[in-house]
Amino acid sequence: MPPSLFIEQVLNGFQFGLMLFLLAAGLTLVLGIMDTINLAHGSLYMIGAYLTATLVGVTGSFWLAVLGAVLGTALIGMLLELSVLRQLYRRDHLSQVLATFALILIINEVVRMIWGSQPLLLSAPEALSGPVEILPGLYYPAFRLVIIGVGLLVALLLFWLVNRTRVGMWLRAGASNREMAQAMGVPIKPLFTLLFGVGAGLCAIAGAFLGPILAVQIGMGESILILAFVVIVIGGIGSIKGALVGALLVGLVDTAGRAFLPLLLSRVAPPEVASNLGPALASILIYLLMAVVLFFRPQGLFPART
Amino acid sequence: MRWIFPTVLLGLLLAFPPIAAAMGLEFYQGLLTKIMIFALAASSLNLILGYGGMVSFGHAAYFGLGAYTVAILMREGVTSGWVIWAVAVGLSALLALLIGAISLRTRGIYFIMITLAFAQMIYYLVVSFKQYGGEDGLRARRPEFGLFELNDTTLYYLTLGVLLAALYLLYRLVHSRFGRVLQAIRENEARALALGYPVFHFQLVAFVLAGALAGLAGVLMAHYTQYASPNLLAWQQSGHLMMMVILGGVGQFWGGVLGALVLSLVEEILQDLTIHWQLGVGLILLFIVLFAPKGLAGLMRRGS
Amino acid sequence: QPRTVKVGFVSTLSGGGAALGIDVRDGFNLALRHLNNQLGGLPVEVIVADDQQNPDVARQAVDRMLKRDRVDFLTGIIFSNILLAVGDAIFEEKVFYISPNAGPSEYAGEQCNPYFVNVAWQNDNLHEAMGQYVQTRRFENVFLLAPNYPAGRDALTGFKRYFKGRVVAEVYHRLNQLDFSAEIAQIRAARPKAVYAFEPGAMGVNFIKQYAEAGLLREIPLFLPGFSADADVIRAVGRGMVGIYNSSQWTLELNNPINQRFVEDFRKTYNRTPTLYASQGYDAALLLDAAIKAVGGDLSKKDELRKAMLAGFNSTRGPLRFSPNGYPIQNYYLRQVIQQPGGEIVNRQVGTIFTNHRDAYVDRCKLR
Amino acid sequence: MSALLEIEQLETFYGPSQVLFGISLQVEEGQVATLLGRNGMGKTTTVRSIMGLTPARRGRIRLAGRPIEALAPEQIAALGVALVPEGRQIFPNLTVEENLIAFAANRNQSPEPWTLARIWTLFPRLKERRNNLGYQLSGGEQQMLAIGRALMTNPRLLILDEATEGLAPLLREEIWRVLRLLKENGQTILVIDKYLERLLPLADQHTILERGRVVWQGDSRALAQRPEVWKQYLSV
Amino acid sequence: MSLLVLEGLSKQFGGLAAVNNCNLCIEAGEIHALIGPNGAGKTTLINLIAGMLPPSRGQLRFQGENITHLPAHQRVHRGLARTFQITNLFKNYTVRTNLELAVQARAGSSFRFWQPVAREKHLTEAALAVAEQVGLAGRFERVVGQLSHGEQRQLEVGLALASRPRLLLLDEPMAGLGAEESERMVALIAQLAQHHTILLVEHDMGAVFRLARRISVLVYGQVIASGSPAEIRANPEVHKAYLGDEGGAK
Ligand SMILES: Nc1ncnc2c1ncn2[C@@H]1O[C@H](COP(=O)(O)OP(=O)(O)OP(=O)(O)O)[C@@H](O)[C@H]1O
Ligand SMILES: Nc1ncnc2c1ncn2[C@@H]1O[C@H](COP(=O)(O)OP(=O)(O)OP(=O)(O)O)[C@@H](O)[C@H]1O
Ligand SMILES: [Mg+2]
Ligand SMILES: [Mg+2]
Repeated sequence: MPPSLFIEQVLNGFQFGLMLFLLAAGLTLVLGIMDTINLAHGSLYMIGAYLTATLVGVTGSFWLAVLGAVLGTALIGMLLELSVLRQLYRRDHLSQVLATFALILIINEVVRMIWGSQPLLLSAPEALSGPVEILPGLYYPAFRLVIIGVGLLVALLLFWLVNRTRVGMWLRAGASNREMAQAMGVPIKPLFTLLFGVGAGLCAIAGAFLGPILAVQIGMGESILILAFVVIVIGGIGSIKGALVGALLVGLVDTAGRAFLPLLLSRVAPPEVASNLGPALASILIYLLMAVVLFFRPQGLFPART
Repeated sequence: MRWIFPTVLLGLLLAFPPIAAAMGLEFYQGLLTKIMIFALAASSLNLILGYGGMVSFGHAAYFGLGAYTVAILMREGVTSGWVIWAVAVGLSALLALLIGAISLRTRGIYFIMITLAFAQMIYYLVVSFKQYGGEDGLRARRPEFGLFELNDTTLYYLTLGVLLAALYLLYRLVHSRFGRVLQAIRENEARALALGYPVFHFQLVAFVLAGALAGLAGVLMAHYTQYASPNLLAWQQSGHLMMMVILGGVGQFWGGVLGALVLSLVEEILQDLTIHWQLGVGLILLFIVLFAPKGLAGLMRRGS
Repeated sequence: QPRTVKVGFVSTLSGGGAALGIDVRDGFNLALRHLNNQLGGLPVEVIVADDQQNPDVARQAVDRMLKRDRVDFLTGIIFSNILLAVGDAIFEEKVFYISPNAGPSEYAGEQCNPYFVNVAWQNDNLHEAMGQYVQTRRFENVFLLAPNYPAGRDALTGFKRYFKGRVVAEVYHRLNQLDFSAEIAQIRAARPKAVYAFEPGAMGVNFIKQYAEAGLLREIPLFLPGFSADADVIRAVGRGMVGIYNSSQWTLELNNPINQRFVEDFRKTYNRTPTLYASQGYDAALLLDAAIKAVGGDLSKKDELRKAMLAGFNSTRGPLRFSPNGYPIQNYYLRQVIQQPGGEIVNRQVGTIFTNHRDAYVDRCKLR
Repeated sequence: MSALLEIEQLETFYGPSQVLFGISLQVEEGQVATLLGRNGMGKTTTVRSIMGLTPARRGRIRLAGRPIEALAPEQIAALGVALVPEGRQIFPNLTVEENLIAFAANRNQSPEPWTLARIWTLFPRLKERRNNLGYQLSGGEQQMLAIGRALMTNPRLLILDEATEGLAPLLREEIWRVLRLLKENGQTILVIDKYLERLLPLADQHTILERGRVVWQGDSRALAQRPEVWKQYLSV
Repeated sequence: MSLLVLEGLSKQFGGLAAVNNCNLCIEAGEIHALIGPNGAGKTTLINLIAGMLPPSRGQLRFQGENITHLPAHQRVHRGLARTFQITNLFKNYTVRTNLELAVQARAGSSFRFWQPVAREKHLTEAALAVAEQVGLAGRFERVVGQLSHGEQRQLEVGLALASRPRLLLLDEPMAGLGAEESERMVALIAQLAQHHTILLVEHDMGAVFRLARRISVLVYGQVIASGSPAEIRANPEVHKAYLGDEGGAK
């Protein structure tokens, strides 16, 4: 295998992984800290992408659109927290599943009413739409490089926020014992609303940057939500580090599976079998990864202590 | 007086096919068949989810496996309905045994996700066999049962019979020693263990039983649609079954049945009224979670 | 008062494949408007349902139409797997299914059925045409790409039926995958002389976009079946598509009055350029109209209806005939995406690849 | 008016069941006061009501003259009430040091506030474990941490609810020593504990609860002279 | 022969040896108290004996049988039962159901899928007998969550008792009890000692010195002293590590 192919595939894995991280980070914070399963997380991702696509049309600038979408989605997220999710903190996980699933249906339909059934068009900014030469002879789409940068930046920021700041300590304290945190003077309610807004904003970033690569369409959040859950479960619920490691693992394994597994299989198995089984195994790989991780570490790689 | 309502209901169910035929309502007979199949699948899930506290997000695996067993065996020339049923239920139980044995090491959300992972693996494996239709699914002709010919009407009665038998089985089960321990484990696992209960075995037995029943539901589904669809195996299907249970009432005996009935009917009715029917479904679900914490069964119990 | 014709229209109207279903529906509706909302002189009632690209949902909708609404004809399905899931139920009720798109090989060969007529093509046809064309261009080798599902595999089989050169690699990816970075890296590393990809619906848009963004379009020519290079994809991808060759049974500039009226009115009504899907929807209605007219509006004469349908009708592609299995016998054209002086990007007919081409399975069908 | 904490006719419910039936008590600035009573008599509930965790349904609570019964727990905490709760309840996923600094403040405007350094001198063992996560501590260390965490907010009123439960004898003595130290520095304290013999010399005044009602109130000398009160309400 | 023998038992949590090469014998019929500073490893030791944690090293023998690798539930059937330091009950069930579950566990054969358990009279009778023994007969149909803390501690002992164990492992039964409730608990334990061997972990020295026949002192996971109450009271090491000057208080 030529080294350039290898490097390119690793970059692909990183890029995919870091986008998953943006989704997974919000999810793991909400789940780990508020102990709330929010299936509508994927809907916020969709809203972020739709807002970006719309704002690009209005402002003509991708970056302005991203900014607007992040703020808008964060606002919508906070409204959602205030109106519905707040009622669910004290309820069991299954009620949360049903309620947030209902939210998915509602948000999907509302988006359909506003934007119609057809996918929206969202393109990378003109300046980033071509490839750049990162190593002699190795070209890589500029936009994807930007995604890698944004993902790493957000990961650092979040890690700092959660592990090094007072607000981070409050959040973790509130996660393990909400009542006691309040008794120590932490204003839990606004803090959780804010956290939910941050999670929604992260979704919007993911939506804005994945929109041009994937598609801006209704239901875009659901299958990727499953992947985000896979990521946080592998990493250990509630841990930013876990989410990052899990996301990169999933990104790399998935890319490697798609890129190399069929090749590998075709060397060892008859072509008929290989071409049947290759794509199937590639699709299975991340689930296999999760099952294996959980078999040996039933709490994920970096269990956050609560 | 308590028996009047069930007896009338059962009478209506028994008399429905001839009435439907006379009035040109065959479509609704089919709809009822489908609802009963989902009621069976959802009730099996309710056993582990509601009574056992095991939130399996992979129940579609058994459901779909049952359907595919019918399709594949018919294709391979096995046409005896009884044999097909036995094989399908056996395979589903075996699959549940494997998945359960590994998954029951984990708890909580990790359990939800690992059961999902296994179901996804089954999904991708099944669709990778091109000779079995791949993503297109596979035709599943109706097998021979010897005693009767399987048509839409006999299938209706067959499904009704299976559902009633399964519900009776489940009823006895949850009120038996076994059922009580299962629920005790859900309430406080560490305590149950300290009392001397082999927690893992109890959970696994329930898990396998639920898998087998879901497999049977899948068989009926294949008889109903005459087609094994990969969608039966997909995670959305698992989610759908879960929604039925939660909507109907987790750990409430009639939860699975009520959930299947109401969700199917709501979908059916709203779909006819508006293209934005999912909005209606969402609002109804949200309303129920917020105002009926124990699902419809809990609501009805409170009402009566 | 004459009875009405009830037509059930089940199609993919939401999700990634929605563009296709919407085009077929709009084409079908346009034809009805041109026919004064009548088919063969009978007033028509169309019942529309969205299958969400989900076989179970489709099955439910079809059941409702057959058993509750008692439709006379069904049409509209885009994807073969959906059609295969509901076909048996339709044929069992002895209701005709007029396919405006999906053309699975199953219904062309041994399992062919008297209640099935396809006004579009057999699934392999456009790929066969492209295989033939790439063969005549004498490319040394080619890289093949398709989603891993039966239609994807059939597509590449169809291509290879006429392309005799070397296949560098035949890569199948997950259905409905939207990020092609891994596959594109593989293509770049394999350095083939040409790429042929079957990517229906949203997959096509994304693949072509990403292929262009990776800078490959200039280095390795990309060949596509008409599905992946029609007006809908062009709208989404834009300039990146200029130069791409593709195959189609229908083109914008086909010179007959029906087509000219169709193209003109479609543009006027829907404010966009019609695609081959739209033409197929339009033709489905024309076929129904011709057949019902031929039996004098007596829908109980099933045999005569079938005979009338297979006898052919005047379509957007001119007179269209059918094989005994219900699939069309027709020409396949070469098209190229070009940018017109005004800046508009269109798909222009540049040649004919096959004339009066039949599908490869017809001989296995026992129907006469 | 020098009472820091005033409670009047407090009535508190858990859902439908009433637990407190009109509790009244006062704690003067700089005093150590106790709440005594058998299991389940409402001591913890009283404290939870003061803290706003289980808000009182009726009655008034004033902190330095200001009504606080309608405030949220975090607002009450911000006014300078700190709780060492029943069962320690330290934050298991924060390190020892984080447990201490996360809520640090000078709510008492104390000229000589509690700082990390002072806590380290008070509990040298905690300093050794400063980077350990809370759950890794033994019961006694957790108790020290809970006390330190409360002190770090420099409260005007410090509340200790069974701070010695489950502690080994040696550690219990350590806690009493610390409380004496605090009192010498003028800290106002409300304490709940079952070791009456240690509380008598420490505290200035006592309140005994029986089934959610105050049945006896008075200072240490009065209590020491009334063994029949002990017998009846505390079974000692 | 000793009822329970611990040979070189160790439990490592990462770098921390919570129980470190611990040797201990429990004789049939005695009340053996285990005391030691907080974090000495007492609860960990109970968990090891009950089978809720696997040991890192060492052996456990119960009635001569090596039970080191026996799962927890099988140890219960051999005659080992425990209480929890932190109350651990079926909170949403009644006292009756809690006890019936315990009785049923002892009776084995819980894989009965058909008979309605509600009709099994002998389960109820046995449960009621235990309830009387621990003084909860008057609370038989109460939901456990509504019981007072002290009553819950009594039920905690009752559950262990219902499995008719040979060895009863009591982890701080007095914790959180007031003086009066403690007194009652001491009486109950003394009464139980007539039929059961008891391993008692407790910080309430008054209770320990009144009840125990033998006392072992655990410090940093190791037994530093073992002997009669008088010997332990006199041991200066024990005073330094644990008792302070309270040992002589009562
Ligand atoms: N969450 C609750 N729900 C219902 N009742 C409760 C709850 N918490 C406590 N109670 C009841 O309120 C009463 C008083 O409890 P509280 O905890 O205040 O007692 P306490 O004096 O602190 O006792 P202890 O010495 O055991 O800690 C008890 O009868 C108890 O059963
Ligand atoms: N799961 C665990 N992981 C890591 N360390 C643990 C774990 N469980 C206990 N420990 C540590 O092992 C040591 C012994 O704990 P254990 O609970 O056995 O003490 P104990 O003697 O029962 O103390 P106490 O009297 O406070 O109940 C403690 O330092 C504790 O922090
Ligand atoms: Mg208390
Ligand atoms: Mg302990």
